[in-house]
Amino acid sequence: MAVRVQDEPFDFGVEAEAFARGRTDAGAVVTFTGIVRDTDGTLDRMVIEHYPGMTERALQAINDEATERWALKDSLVIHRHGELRPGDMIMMVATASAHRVNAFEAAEFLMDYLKSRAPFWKQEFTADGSAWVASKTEDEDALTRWEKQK
Amino acid sequence: MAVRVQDEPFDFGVEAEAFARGRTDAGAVVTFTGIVRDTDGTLDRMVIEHYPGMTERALQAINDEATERWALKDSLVIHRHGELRPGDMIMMVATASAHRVNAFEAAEFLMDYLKSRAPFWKQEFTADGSAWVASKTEDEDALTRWEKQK
Amino acid sequence: MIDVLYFAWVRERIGIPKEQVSTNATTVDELVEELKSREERYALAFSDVSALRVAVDQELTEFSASIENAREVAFFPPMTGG
Amino acid sequence: MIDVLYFAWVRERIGIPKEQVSTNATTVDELVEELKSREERYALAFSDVSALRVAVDQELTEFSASIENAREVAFFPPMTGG
Repeated sequence: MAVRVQDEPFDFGVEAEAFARGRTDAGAVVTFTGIVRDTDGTLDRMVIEHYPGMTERALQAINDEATERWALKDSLVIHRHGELRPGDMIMMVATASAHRVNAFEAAEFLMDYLKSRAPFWKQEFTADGSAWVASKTEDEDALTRWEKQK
Repeated sequence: MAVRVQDEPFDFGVEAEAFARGRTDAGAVVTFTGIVRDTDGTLDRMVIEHYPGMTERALQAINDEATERWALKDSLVIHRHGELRPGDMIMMVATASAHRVNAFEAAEFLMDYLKSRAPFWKQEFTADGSAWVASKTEDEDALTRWEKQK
Repeated sequence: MIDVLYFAWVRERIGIPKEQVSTNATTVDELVEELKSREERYALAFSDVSALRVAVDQELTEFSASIENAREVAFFPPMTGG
Repeated sequence: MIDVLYFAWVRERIGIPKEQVSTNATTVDELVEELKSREERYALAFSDVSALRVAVDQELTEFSASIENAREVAFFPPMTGG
């Protein structure tokens, strides 16, 4: 049930393998990875600002709730801050459960809450200057799915 | 858009990393891994039988449909057959999309169809003998979700 | 002549994974009736076809499906992959 | 005295990431009114609080929330992590 907030890159393959390896208690492992996109080839870099202290607390609270609601055997959240380049991995979540539906739902829940409730802000730098990434209404709306279910 | 059916183990970490690495076209990568469970510590081994020829065709057809319905940038299905031990990885799917909702849904679709439409049969061996794993009504029911949506 | 394949516990009950069958059956249902009339082990394996699945030329289909021009028919229990 | 933190474009508009504020405000709303009356850059940053989020002692909350006994109030735009 680990949460890590870090400036350094993480190795998705190593983390995913270590998370899944040798489990005999959980038949289903789901991972999600967010990658810096550069759809039109103009992005130089992305800088992610965060709120030290609150970030860890918020992620831990989201992770605790997921663990409780879906009876997870294990979970992992890693989120980077600082400077990233196109193709770099921004973050990952992983969930382990006895059944695939729980592993999928918990991972989606973690992502939806992390998007709108963890204090990270993305700024994109191109040759033309910089811009803060705008939040999406659909991301806020995604949370209602989990409220209704509860 | 690869499909692999194999007797040999696969390295989940290496596959997941290679699938996600350096993508600048897809911000979201989801993986699912199925692991041999041994809930009460009695399982010696699992043997997975399959239908050579049809297996590859069925997986390819499911994969093609997922790619089309969710506009995936990439996808991967690996499924083992033969003898496996508790903790061994049975199979994995991976999906890459511009948006997380598509990546999640496509991975769930792949899993749901693979469970009930790809010709694999699991047999469990314990000290007491062997038994074919029974199919679950809920797995068949899971498919209706995707029919309605279409 | 048509190849008939059996998997999982259907294979175990019938005792062989594959055989060549000479038949005039035009549908899967008719083929099943022919096989059941052969021997007890077939009758047992096909006693409840609602518990079985069938593929004709490696495509899942219904028991009412035609097998005219088919090369291969396979019988098996519901799949349990993943 | 209370620590007031600013993140992302709120930080850019106000020009500093953090400051100590001496205030009699009992709610976030009252604190915002005090800050807006100080200088143009605050008035600009807080011109539309519906576009902002607030955390009191590192917990997300409403602008009507109490800040009595609070050590730290943070203002920022909607989050865009993940």
